[in-house]
Amino acid sequence: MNKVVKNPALALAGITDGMTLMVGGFGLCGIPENSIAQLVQMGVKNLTCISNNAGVDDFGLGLLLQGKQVKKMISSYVGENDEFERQMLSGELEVDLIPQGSLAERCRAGGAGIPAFFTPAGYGTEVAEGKEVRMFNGKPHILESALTADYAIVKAWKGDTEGNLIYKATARNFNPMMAMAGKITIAEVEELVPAGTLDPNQIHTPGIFVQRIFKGEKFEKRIEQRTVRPKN
Amino acid sequence: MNKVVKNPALALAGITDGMTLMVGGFGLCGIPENSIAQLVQMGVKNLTCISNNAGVDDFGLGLLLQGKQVKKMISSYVGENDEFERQMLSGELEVDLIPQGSLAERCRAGGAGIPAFFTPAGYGTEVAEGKEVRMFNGKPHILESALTADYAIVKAWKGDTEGNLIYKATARNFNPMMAMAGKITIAEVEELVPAGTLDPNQIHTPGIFVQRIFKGEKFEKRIEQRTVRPKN
Amino acid sequence: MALDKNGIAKRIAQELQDGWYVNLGIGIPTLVANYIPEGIEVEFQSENGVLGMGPFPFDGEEDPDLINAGKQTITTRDGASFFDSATSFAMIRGQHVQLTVLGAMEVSQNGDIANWKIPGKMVKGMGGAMDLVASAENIIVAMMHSNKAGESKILKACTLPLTGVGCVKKVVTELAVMEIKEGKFYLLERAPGVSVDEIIAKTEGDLVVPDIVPEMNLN
Amino acid sequence: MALDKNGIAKRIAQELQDGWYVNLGIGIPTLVANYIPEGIEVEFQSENGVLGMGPFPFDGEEDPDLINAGKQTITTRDGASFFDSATSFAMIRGQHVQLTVLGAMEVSQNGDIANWKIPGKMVKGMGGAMDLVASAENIIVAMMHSNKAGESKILKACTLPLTGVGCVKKVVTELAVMEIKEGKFYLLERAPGVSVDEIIAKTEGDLVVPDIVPEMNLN
Repeated sequence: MNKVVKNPALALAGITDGMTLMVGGFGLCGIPENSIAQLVQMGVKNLTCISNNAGVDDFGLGLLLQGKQVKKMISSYVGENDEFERQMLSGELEVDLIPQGSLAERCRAGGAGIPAFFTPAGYGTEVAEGKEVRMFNGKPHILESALTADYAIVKAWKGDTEGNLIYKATARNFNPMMAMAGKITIAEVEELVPAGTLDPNQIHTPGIFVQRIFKGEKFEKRIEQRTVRPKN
Repeated sequence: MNKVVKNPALALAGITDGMTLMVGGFGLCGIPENSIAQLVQMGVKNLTCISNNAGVDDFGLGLLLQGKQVKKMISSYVGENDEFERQMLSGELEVDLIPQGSLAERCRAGGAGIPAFFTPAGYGTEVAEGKEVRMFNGKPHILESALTADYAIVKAWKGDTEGNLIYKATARNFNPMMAMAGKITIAEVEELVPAGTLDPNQIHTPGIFVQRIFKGEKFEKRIEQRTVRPKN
Repeated sequence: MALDKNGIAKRIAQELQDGWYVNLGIGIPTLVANYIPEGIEVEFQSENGVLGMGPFPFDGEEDPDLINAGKQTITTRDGASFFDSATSFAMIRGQHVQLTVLGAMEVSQNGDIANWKIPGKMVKGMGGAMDLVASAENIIVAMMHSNKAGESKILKACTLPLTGVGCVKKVVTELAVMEIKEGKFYLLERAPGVSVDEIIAKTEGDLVVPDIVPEMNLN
Repeated sequence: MALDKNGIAKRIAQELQDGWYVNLGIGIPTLVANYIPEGIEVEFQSENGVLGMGPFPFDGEEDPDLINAGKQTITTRDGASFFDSATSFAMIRGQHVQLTVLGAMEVSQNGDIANWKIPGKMVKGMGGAMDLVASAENIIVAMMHSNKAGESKILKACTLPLTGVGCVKKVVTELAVMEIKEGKFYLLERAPGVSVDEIIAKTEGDLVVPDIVPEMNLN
């Protein structure tokens, strides 16, 4: 079941104006860089992007914001992106801010066929407005619904020809749940190996969740907050 | 944060009559054999056991049934155990049969602080009796609640002193979710290694979910349905 | 002549499409894996936590840690993966599995299925069947047309406790291939040498019979 | 004298108990990791998917794939593990993390906290804060007693959009340690050299002051 495509253009074929995309990553960590560059090149507009962050002004999803390709962002934290904040405060950009854990769980729910679940997060805040509240174990919870996307675009460390994926360190973050929740899921990987190479015990995302896979040409992997201690 | 205990007796200390236990495994695959033997020896009674299966008559949880130690079983499939069926049909044993996917998800929910979720499984059947029904995407779903346990007892292949676990093949099954859902989680492992030995990318159950860990003395690993093809 | 279990499996295997992920239930469905048509590739999922099942192991090479949902020892193919039960049912509930094949005690003309319990007599539990039938878009039931007493199991309404409601799309028995739609069974094919009259006689549910009912082609 | 940020972190570190899993928010809370009392062992969780965080990397050894929730490059200790965001918040929501330390713009006497939004001015998003405060049994807020304009941030009621309701149990500022219970702030300790009068003056919320308010011991 070979799912390999040659390049980002073939991988992202079918994405058109107005679609909903999930994009993996946390800040600039574990983002599908090559696919984002391709989205910029394709010039698709009016996208709804579900992604924990919005990148920085000149990298990650920030590039789509710069090009005014995004109609709506669904995120938990956008603090590192001035252009985002500007577009949001001016009303150019629709923004749905969601608690990070609810965002992760809503993506997983979307992939797992769970249409809704109760969580305590956000009770008593703006996030709960219009949502059903119910007590469990003496504590109020709100009902949150599943999220899905026309396309999910994720970044993995290693992948095989069947679409099995392994992530590295904290570059895993939202990628596995988003891979589950895309109607079509596209994976870009640093290393692409034949099926049978990866240990079946150690697959993070089973290939069933991935429809297309390609080897990214180049990964810049920018660091947002370089923090170090001096070598003695 | 050393969580190692020397033997099953120390690992299971604190389990008393009337408690609710989760026990990992699927059939006889991936079951905590040494802990079950210890429960038999302890003679604790009136247990509520949450486990996908009930073992066979003379192995796995079947041993607890034989000793009449179990008041109630919460399972999805009990087909391979005659004593179970006898006790259930005679009314000696309370049984709550749950769709396997709902059982798995309810354990995960218990561990993840999700008190309830909607699923389509069981709608229109006995399982849905008394449960809230709601339509999502034009399809009826029922509300299922989280499961937790006083103690969860799981079996892993490798574990480290911090309680990180790695499972082998399909012996993983319910163990990871049950590890999440126990107020106290006990892991028995085939191989116990120092912290730092296992690759942090490849941990199936992070140590935060495990309170006590011990190396099982002996694993019989009975096969329920030995199916083979002849060597040519 | 009525098909045997392998014949039923062989006919169902013709429904497989290239690139599909497939879940096979215990019993006849398991046999489907032996008849994958040439030129297509499918992956088998088992709900206890494996994708990419291969054939049974060679004698002496069984691994007790590697079984399918029927608790049978199995092997894996290149590209296989293991996962926990919650993830496994995420695949099923989330409709990532394209075809589910399972057995049944009864099927009704509105697509209800009963296959887990005979009150007071047999209670094995539903296992993963309720999740599978509630979620799968494409369910084929593999079953015998009648029970041992000769009573039809292809019914107007199920008499046993249900596993799922309005979910079965297709039924393959030793006698016939039937589609379920608009509250009726539609006879699509008959087993080689089996008469339409025999199928009508053994079907309690409403059966729509076209003028020409082709024989299954099992070659 | 009022504490600096490190002083606040040092005082909070005294609350750590052996064997705890701890989540530290961005800002002052991050500094708590530098002051773990001798003889106790704690593990730090970061909600982007790591357990067992170590110190910052040596210059030149940063790994862009290894960051904390503040997007800072980090290292891991022996026994660390990585996991996805859903599992990470399963740990948090499921109350497997024993202590959460986070910053705040405002805290009220019934335990409400606001730390994610200033309408029309600043909208960074709540990140994981709403999940953390809604779930943690044990939340300590690390914050300054007043804002830059000199107005108290220890209030009868929050004026900014809330992050969570009735969840904060303890507040440590540059001036004081306060417990929140029964709808009031209880003054437990004052910073070395800081007068009770100054704390009273800078606290807008109802403050219960005992006869003797010990100084923090930061040695």
